[in-house]
Amino acid sequence: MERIYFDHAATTPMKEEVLDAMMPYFTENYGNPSSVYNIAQVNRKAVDDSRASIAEILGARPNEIFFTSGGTEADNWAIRGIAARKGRKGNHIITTKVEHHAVLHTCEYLERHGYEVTYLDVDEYGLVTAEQVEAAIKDTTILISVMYANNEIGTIMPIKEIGEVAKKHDIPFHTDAVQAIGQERINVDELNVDLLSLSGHKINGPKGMGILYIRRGTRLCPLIHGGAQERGRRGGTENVPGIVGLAKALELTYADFDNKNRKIREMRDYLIDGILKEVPYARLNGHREKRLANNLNISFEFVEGESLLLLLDMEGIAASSGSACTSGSLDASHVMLAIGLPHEKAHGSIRITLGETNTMEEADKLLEKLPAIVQRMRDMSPLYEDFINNKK
Amino acid sequence: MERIYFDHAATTPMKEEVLDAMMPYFTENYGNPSSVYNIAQVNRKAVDDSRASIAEILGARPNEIFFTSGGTEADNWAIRGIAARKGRKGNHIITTKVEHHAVLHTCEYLERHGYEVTYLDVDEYGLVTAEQVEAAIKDTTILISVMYANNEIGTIMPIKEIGEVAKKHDIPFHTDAVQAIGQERINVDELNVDLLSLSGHKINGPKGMGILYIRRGTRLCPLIHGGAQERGRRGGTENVPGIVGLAKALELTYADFDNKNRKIREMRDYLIDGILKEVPYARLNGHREKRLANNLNISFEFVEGESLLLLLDMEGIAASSGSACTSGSLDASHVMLAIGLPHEKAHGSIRITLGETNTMEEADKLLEKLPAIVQRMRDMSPLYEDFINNKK
Amino acid sequence: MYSEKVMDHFSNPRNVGEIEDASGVGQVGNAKCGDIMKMYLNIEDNIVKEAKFKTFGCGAAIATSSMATELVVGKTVEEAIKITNKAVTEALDGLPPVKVHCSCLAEEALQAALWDYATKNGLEFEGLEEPKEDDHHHD
Amino acid sequence: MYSEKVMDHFSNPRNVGEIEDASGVGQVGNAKCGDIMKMYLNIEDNIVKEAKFKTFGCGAAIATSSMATELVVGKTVEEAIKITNKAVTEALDGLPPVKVHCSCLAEEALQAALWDYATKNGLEFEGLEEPKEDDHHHD
Ligand SMILES: Cc1ncc(COP(=O)(O)O)c(C=O)c1O
Ligand SMILES: Cc1ncc(COP(=O)(O)O)c(C=O)c1O
Repeated sequence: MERIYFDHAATTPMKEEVLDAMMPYFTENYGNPSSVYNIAQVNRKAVDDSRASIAEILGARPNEIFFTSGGTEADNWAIRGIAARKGRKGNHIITTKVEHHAVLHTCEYLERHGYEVTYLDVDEYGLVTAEQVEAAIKDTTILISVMYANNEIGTIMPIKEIGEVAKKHDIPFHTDAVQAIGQERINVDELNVDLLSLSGHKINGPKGMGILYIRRGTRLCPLIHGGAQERGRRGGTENVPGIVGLAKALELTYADFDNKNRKIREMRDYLIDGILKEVPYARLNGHREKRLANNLNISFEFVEGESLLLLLDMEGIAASSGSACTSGSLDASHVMLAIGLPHEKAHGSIRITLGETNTMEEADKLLEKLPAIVQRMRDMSPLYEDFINNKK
Repeated sequence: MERIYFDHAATTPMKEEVLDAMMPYFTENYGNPSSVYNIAQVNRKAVDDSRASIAEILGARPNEIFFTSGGTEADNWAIRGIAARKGRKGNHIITTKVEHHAVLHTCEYLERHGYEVTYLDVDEYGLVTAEQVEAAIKDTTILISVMYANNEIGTIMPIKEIGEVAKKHDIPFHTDAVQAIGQERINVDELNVDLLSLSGHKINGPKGMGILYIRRGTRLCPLIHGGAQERGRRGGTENVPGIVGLAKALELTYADFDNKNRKIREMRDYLIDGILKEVPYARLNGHREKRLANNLNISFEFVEGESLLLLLDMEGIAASSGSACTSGSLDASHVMLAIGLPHEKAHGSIRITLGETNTMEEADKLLEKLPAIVQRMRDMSPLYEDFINNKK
Repeated sequence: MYSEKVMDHFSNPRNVGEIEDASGVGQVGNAKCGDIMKMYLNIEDNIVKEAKFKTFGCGAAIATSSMATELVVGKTVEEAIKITNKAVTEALDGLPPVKVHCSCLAEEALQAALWDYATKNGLEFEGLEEPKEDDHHHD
Repeated sequence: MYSEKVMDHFSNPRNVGEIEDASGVGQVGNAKCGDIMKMYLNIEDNIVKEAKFKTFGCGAAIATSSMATELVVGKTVEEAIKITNKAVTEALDGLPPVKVHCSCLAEEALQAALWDYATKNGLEFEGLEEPKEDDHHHD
């Protein structure tokens, strides 16, 4: 069966060019970049060049780019690194209710260890405002962490405005840009961010590789102590192929960006319009415009998301309901609840996230299959039965 | 020029078989193991199978194996995870003066945050005894962390005996086995360890991959909070190719182990005897018998290690002086000072670490080149000049 | 993630539907947990003649509903009362650990339908208890 | 890590050796830092005619020693005093950041040798100071 992959927010296939770039560093140029001898020089250079290329793309300096084992580590480091700083002026952190678990669970951990965290409410589209952030600031606020774009509903936050508030109050500002990086052009200075997290595997790059951008002058403790790698701020022998692959993936992301971005956005809109037209009792979650180019998230009343996914999967279509990372959990997504969906609708949402290799034929196949699948599940649903009976 | 690699303690070339095992998971089977749909199942299975295979080799249960981004993260997690535990009975940690920086710097960080750390002295061979450990235990001791084998001088610690002491006093026991795993057979039950760190790139496996073994019932906080991966104890989308590669590397390490181990040990002894015979004013650092099969570390009086490395490098021979991770530092190695070497001898040591592809021809080349190189540097050394003048 | 049996019962669920004027109807679960099961039974001469269900829920919830209806048909009420979630799960060749609670729902829906039958007919059966409103309130 | 110039001066160091009855000798550094430099100068008619060195140290230490001896020969004492670590480093096309301190040692060894010459001959030069024992004690 021909397989259609519509879950690019969960992870993406690594591009052949990325693998090609990594290949020389697996078995051939294997030296430890920290070593003095000749054969290690090519590895050190590969790491330096990768760092420089990434810095340029983000509008940063090379020594502001730190490699991590993924977006999750970058989020943890940013938050706990600031929190652990000695001589800090307080213990208060501002974040939102819709952050990724990498941020939320880290904040909850800190709460158990004597920190105070404000989780800002979002509106029905999943948005916070810069005013909300400003209103939450206290004398003791040491960090503001607001995600660039939500991984479930694709809502894009007003990062630039929040950055201005943070700057005005001289509070370090972190943004989790893991989902945004493939869909938005990012410049750290324009955004006024001090800390920014990225992940490789969301942009057709390697898994287990991420970045924390740390603005010069931002003081934070290491999360992973060890050797002198990453200028003493993140220990561990460098994953050279991973670093090279990540830099390559980022370069490729921004090659012909506008063109690819426009196409994906068009496909997204085609699918949103098509699904809402073909399937009754469906609603789009998230904001219509302030939305990642590749994300659509739709709730189908009376049915449960996992069953829809399984039936879609039987048709060869891979999608997701909520965050793939949390599929082990039984609770409805915290994001769905935060935007005010009642539980049964929260459970009945599916997320489609597009990639640059998806085609209009694939979009049409989804539009062809989805209405019947939803109807099939509704025919089995006691909630739908009640609804129909009440209408009669 | 033909290149000879004698720095397997710094890092190792990845084996072709390891790369082959990883290849299907880069561009083809790229799904997120947490996803429900079909195409992700092969990834989930790959992760499960890898975990099971690693567990079997270590004599552990699959749910005691946790994947990390390397040995450094595993060390950090073990120590800080235990330290952060709520309701702990105290704040005292016992370790040694010769640990890797991943352990030492983590302990120093904890000291700055209100913990008490005892750094046990070692003897002239780099050994601590179980008695020393026992004598250091207090009512408040929450963790004992002693490395399995030292990365610089190759000394193997009495882990089993220390494990018995830890068990008797019911204190969690961590060992950093990053250097040992390729040279010694390891069974977690025989050793009485509760936590054990491993790294992929030291055993011809992938860089950026490690393991923390956590004995069932050992309570520790996560270091990296996030999604439900690793049963909620280590967030972050799984590095599937890395995990598969690590499992493969471990399997290959223990294939024909005794045979390979004996050969390496013979080559090591041949080199130790040869160098001490050919070069005057040289001494072996570390223990003659309680020593990793692949490690020799020799101090050459009156000369500095880096110069020796550079001259060896010009002959195509890659070796190391102290830990490659710390080459950014200017201080003499803390291990060399801990075994009581005066500074000038501490600076003048080189480490040769063998791998299974090294040949006797390569060993002979080293024996041929080294004496002249050392002499050349001595002729340039004011310390040697003083020594000769004093002898006259 | 799911066994072949589960996928079979999920994709071709047996006995989906309603029974008009059923001898017993039970609904358990709630939308918060993401699973709601409604079970209809036709009971004649103390034997379950027919079983139907409707379920809002995940793959495991639907498969266990389907399997529970299969297991119950032909049983006496006394036998039906003894059908456990364990039996349902085993008949499906097991469930992933996080999904095991779904099989509890199937057992509970069955019990609720049997309770409904018993109350309507003024009968009492050993081991049959009133469904707890607290845990899984009907909506 | 090192420039070609550094590697050239490291692998073919100029002016290695001792000068018997040198006009000035200076030794700086200590084994703790891992670098010791000893510089010998022959000075005639206020001109540095010959320079030799011995160094215990890393590649950068040896290369800067070598370069410093090259730079100093032919200079007047006044000019020699003005040779800075920056000049030595630049003549080597730079050094890695962690190694820059080695070039300080070369400057200091030169100053120490010039100071020795000045004291022996009862001369005073502007800008020439006694080497600090604290920082880099002779052993
Ligand atoms: C003893 C020891 N522990 C920990 C580490 C760190 O391992 P990694 O480089 O995988 O972070 C190393 C090697 O660098 C080591 O030799
Ligand atoms: C918004 C967001 N933050 C962080 C992460 C974690 O990234 P990684 O899987 O690289 O640890 C993800 C994806 O899982 C994400 O979507």
